[in-house]
Amino acid sequence: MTAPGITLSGRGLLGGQTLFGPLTLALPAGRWTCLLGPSGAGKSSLLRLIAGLDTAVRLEGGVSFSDGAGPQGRIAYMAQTDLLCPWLDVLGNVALGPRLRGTRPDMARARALISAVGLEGREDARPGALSGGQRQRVALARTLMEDCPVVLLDEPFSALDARTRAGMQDLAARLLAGRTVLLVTHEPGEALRLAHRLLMLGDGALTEMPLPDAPPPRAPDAPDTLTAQGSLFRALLGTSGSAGAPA
Amino acid sequence: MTAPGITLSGRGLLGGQTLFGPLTLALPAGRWTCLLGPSGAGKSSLLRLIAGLDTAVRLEGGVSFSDGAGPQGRIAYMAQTDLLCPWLDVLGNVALGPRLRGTRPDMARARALISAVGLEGREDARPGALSGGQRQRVALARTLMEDCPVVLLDEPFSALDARTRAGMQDLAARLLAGRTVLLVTHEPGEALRLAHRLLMLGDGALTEMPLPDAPPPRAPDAPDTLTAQGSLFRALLGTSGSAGAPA
Amino acid sequence: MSAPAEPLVPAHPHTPGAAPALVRRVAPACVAGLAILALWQGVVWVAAPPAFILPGPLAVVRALAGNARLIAGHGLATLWEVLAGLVLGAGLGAATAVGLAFSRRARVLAMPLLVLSQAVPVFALAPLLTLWFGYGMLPKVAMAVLIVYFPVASAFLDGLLRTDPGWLDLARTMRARPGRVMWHLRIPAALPSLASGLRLAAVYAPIGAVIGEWVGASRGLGYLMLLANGRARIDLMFAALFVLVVLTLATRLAVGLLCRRLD
Amino acid sequence: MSAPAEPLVPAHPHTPGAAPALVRRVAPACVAGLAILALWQGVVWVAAPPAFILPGPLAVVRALAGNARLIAGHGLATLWEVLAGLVLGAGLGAATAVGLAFSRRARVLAMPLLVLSQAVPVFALAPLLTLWFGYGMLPKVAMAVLIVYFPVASAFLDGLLRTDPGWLDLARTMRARPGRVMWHLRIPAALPSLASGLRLAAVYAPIGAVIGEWVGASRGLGYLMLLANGRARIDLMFAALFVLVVLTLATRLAVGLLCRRLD
Amino acid sequence: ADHLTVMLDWFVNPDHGPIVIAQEKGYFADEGLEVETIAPADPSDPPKMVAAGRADIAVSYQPQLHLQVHEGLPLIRVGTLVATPLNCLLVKADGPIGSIADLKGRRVGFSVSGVESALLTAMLGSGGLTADDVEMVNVNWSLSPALMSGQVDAVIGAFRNFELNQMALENVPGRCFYPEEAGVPAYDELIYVANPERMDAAVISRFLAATEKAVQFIVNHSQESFRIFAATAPELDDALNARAWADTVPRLALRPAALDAGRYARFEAFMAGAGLIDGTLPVSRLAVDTGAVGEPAQ
Ligand SMILES: Nc1ncnc2c1ncn2[C@@H]1O[C@H](COP(=O)(O)OP(=O)(O)OP(=O)(O)O)[C@@H](O)[C@H]1O
Ligand SMILES: Nc1ncnc2c1ncn2[C@@H]1O[C@H](COP(=O)(O)OP(=O)(O)OP(=O)(O)O)[C@@H](O)[C@H]1O
Ligand SMILES: [Mg+2]
Ligand SMILES: [Mg+2]
Repeated sequence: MTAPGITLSGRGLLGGQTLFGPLTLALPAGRWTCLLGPSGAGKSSLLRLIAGLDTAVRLEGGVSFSDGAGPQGRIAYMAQTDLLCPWLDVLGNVALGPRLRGTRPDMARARALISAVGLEGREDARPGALSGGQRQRVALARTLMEDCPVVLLDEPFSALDARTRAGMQDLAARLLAGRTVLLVTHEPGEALRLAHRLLMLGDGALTEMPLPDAPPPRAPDAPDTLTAQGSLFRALLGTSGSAGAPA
Repeated sequence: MTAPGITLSGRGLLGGQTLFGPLTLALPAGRWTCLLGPSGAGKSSLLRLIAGLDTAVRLEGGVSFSDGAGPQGRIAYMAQTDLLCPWLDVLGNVALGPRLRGTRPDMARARALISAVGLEGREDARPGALSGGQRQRVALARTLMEDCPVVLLDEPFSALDARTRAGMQDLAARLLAGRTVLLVTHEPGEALRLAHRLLMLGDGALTEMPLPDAPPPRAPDAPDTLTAQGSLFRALLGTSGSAGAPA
Repeated sequence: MSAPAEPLVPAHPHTPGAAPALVRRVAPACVAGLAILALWQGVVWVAAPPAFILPGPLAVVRALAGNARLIAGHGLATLWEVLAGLVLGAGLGAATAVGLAFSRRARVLAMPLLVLSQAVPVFALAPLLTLWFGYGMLPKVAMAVLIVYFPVASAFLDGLLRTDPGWLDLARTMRARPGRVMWHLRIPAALPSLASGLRLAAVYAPIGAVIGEWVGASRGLGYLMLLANGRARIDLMFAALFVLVVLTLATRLAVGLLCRRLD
Repeated sequence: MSAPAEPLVPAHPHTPGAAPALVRRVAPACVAGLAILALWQGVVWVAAPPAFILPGPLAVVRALAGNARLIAGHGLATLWEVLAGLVLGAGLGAATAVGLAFSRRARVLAMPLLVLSQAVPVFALAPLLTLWFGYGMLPKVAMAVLIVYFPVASAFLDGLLRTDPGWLDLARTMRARPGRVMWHLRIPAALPSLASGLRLAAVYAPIGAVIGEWVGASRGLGYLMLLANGRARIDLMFAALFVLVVLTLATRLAVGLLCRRLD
Repeated sequence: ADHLTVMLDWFVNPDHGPIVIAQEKGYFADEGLEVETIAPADPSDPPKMVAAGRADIAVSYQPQLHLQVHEGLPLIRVGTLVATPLNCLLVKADGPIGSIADLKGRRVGFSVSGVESALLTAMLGSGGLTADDVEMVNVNWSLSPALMSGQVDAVIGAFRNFELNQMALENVPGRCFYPEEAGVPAYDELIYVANPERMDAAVISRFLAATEKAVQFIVNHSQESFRIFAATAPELDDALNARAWADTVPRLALRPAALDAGRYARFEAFMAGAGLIDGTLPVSRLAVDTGAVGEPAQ
């Protein structure tokens, strides 16, 4: 299992209008690419286009994998909503992938992941009995369970408190080392901790943002992380987003 | 319409076990109280108990309002999920409250709120055609439309980028000035910007956290905000949360 | 290499394709008609039932052609009953479901009556119906209404009782009036269930009208079929039956198209 | 002042109360029985239909008591047909729905046949059924199956076609096998619709068995009713009808209890 | 004109010839009557409707009348439409049943009526059999198909003027065993019944007079009367009705109003003997001659 690099290039059309591009989104093989950008810019749509899923956005262009193969069966996708099955317990949700492929799920691994996301002892709970952050962690565990060379994460830590979030970031960074990862996030600090490559989608174009020299995962309180965070934050606040000036 | 103070006191039981308390959660009248805490600590449950909604958590104790009346009809509640109606367009979702009460919705106000949350021109869109952050903003507009003396917000900005988030914070701070607000959030910076009172729910107990002297909304880059943020962040990372040490 | 995602799992089944809805629906109907004829001819060939039990399609087509005006006249009478029954029955059924959704106590009391309305065979009901409604079009429509009513009420009620509790919480904090919650939340959320019930009802309405015609009639496909059956005009009976089946398919198709907007 | 939230809008209707499910369900059934008797007596008082069209409850109770063993014997025969029809029909219906959910083409071809199976009146079908199945229990069960089959298949199929597209997306990226998606996602997600269909079917199964008995029988409540009707023993007919209604209510209740687990 | 609602026993068929012809030839109008006919699908409904006052006259069956009067329905026979039994025990002409005795161990189909089992029992007795020697099956909607396809070996409740012709047209000739030749007292198959508490005897007499004229016309002009009959509705104009018409004409009551009291007493006794009714009622409770002067119905 070697992780391919992925390149999406082209223009995204919504109805008759251009939502983004023409642009080229290159995900280097085996690296974390973080994608920031204002709400409604098209980040989730880009993710879905790479995963080969239907979107309202039509891509005039294409997606290519560095090894020439397609997306089939080697992409793990964590959507912006948790998509847990209410009729399955936590263990069942985490082991959904193998079940759907008809292979025997590695239950020990599933349990280990559940405990890694901090839900040990809740294996039998239904999603309805979990808090928002707990649900998100189950979805994360389900995605990690897939063990795919390409991983697409759409705001995977948005419902977590700072401490749990840091723990999950470490977990993901460790388990997904060497994979091609695309992480959509709104937290500059998170992006700065994890990214090998940091991209901003704004005004329909991609901008590459500078990163500290240290390799990820970076300590959140390292001086150059904090400096970069400050400047990134200011850059973000300056970006023209889709939110109008509050009236 | 004067905003009452609210006090919840007692112990929260889940099954036979204590989830939190005995504790007293006091929301000062007309002030913003921010509640931080690890995932699964019971923040959303506290919110729902105040709103008078069913929860899995049983409160051994009670909720009292400083003016002696009940919660009826004066609480606006924004849940952790957006709860948009897929069959209504943005305008219809924002005007849902008056419709449900059988009063004539103030359409001009609804439109103004939609444009205030940055969705001008999307009034006719169905929730299915919105991005995650756009949906969250519609839910926010719906909550603001209620114009209630008590407002309970459960992670209302979690799906927004930094810039949009700042805009929404300003909007909420302005429109909800003088209301009794309980804001659950995972973002220390957000809490520090908006709180008159900052509480931490952890290990089943509430801890009051120090705040800068300036009145909210505070500038996010003011020196003492940043200092407070740094120390709060470190405090949060030290809190024992429900997420185990990543294996 | 460009790899436009290949669907591994069928896409969402309701995703509309390129062709306009009508064409996409009429073509299947033709295929369906042929399928029925093929099945029919198949049964006739394989099981070889005697012609007085199941005549072949050809004999029936001949009877159809030979009695076209007769059958058309009776068919029209049935069509009106079906339409009236469908509209009234669906309206009453939906109204009942909404009424029952308001109150658990009402459900406990009324559900048995609904079940009763379906459990009583026609011939026990028929004298009562004629006693009350006479012999006009009314008892036939009443019978179609009775038959349409139940699946609509039952399916819609099921949907109304499954409203997402999150919305109900929201409504509660908004101090919503129960009637408004029903109209603005529970009913819209239950429309797919209503559609489910209507699709069933569309199939039952014609047979309801036909049963109504057995209650006492001198018009309609049910009358014609019983008459033909009683007089062993099996070809004529099957010709009328064929028209009934076509009418049922058309009703189902039309209701199906209307219901796509509710899903 | 402590203000434990007062419900402004009814809480989620399925929220279980304190009493055990069985008691909570049996008490309503008794209330329901009384409601039916009250309605009946009411109709008899208000509309005053002659006793040979609708006898009062008292006369029927007397007939019931006087013919208890006779009615019980026939009732038991019908009960078995109902149970067999329900199990087989629901199984076949669910299997059909799953099969059709796989392929749009299959739906286009098979839906008309399903509709056909409901549109053909019994008396046209009866000779064919007896020709194939004889006069034993089989044609009655076949009729009950036929009647149970359709609502189950139709409602379940509706549910299977409404799977949340998010799950299907997830399945697609997981390279799921279509059969597995059906089993692990689409079927569980559609169970409430299946329950809806089963609740309808529970009401139709007994009338299906009774109709099957009219096709040709020497046992069962349907046979007894026809016989009593022919002999002008209206009280006996209504006694049998009463037992049929009770049987239908009991079936509906039992299926309703079973289906709570699917909602 | 006096309005009169007449419920037929079933859909219009040649048995109803006199009523149809009286209507078409204007005999009702001549008597100052305005007659509305209604056809039900269930033959047990019309007497109930008359008893309930929803119709003035019903076409019914004599055996049914005995049952219904005993069950307390306010009904009385006021006239006769077909004066012989039509019911018969029908078998395949080329089948194994040559005599009633051959039915031992066979399967006999019957339709809805409760009387038919009594008729069959009596007929079996004439062949030395009992009811336990055959298996009775209710075949409800399909008497002749059940017989023709071999599902049953005989059916009771078939009408000799119809099912025989029907089978002939299907090239499966049938054969009748006649109840009145096999131990069952002769009876009137089709009669007119009215509610004795509500009926106006004079109006009914005028109705019967009109049908009497119609019967005379039918007997005198068999071909022409069928053409008139068949022209009233397109569905009536077919080969079966033409054949049935010919077989029905000789069985029509020539004197619809005439009452044979002995016939009713004998059948009442037969029914009581078969255990279908408890005790016997006087003929005056069952039938009346509306034209009999100074003899009101009791
Ligand atoms: N129906 C239920 N049955 C059992 N436990 C439940 C149920 N609902 C919630 N819980 C538990 O109650 C606890 C509190 O949940 P709550 O939603 O209040 O947490 P929270 O503080 O809002 O967390 P988050 O930040 O993740 O949203 C969680 O541990 C959750 O698992
Ligand atoms: N079905 C649709 N019809 C029309 N517009 C759509 C549809 N689906 C999405 N859009 C629009 O496409 C744009 C991009 O959506 P997308 O979900 O990719 O945004 P995003 O960058 O992920 O935003 P967020 O940060 O809020 O999740 C949004 O403006 C959205 O309103
Ligand atoms: Mg997004
Ligand atoms: Mg929460």
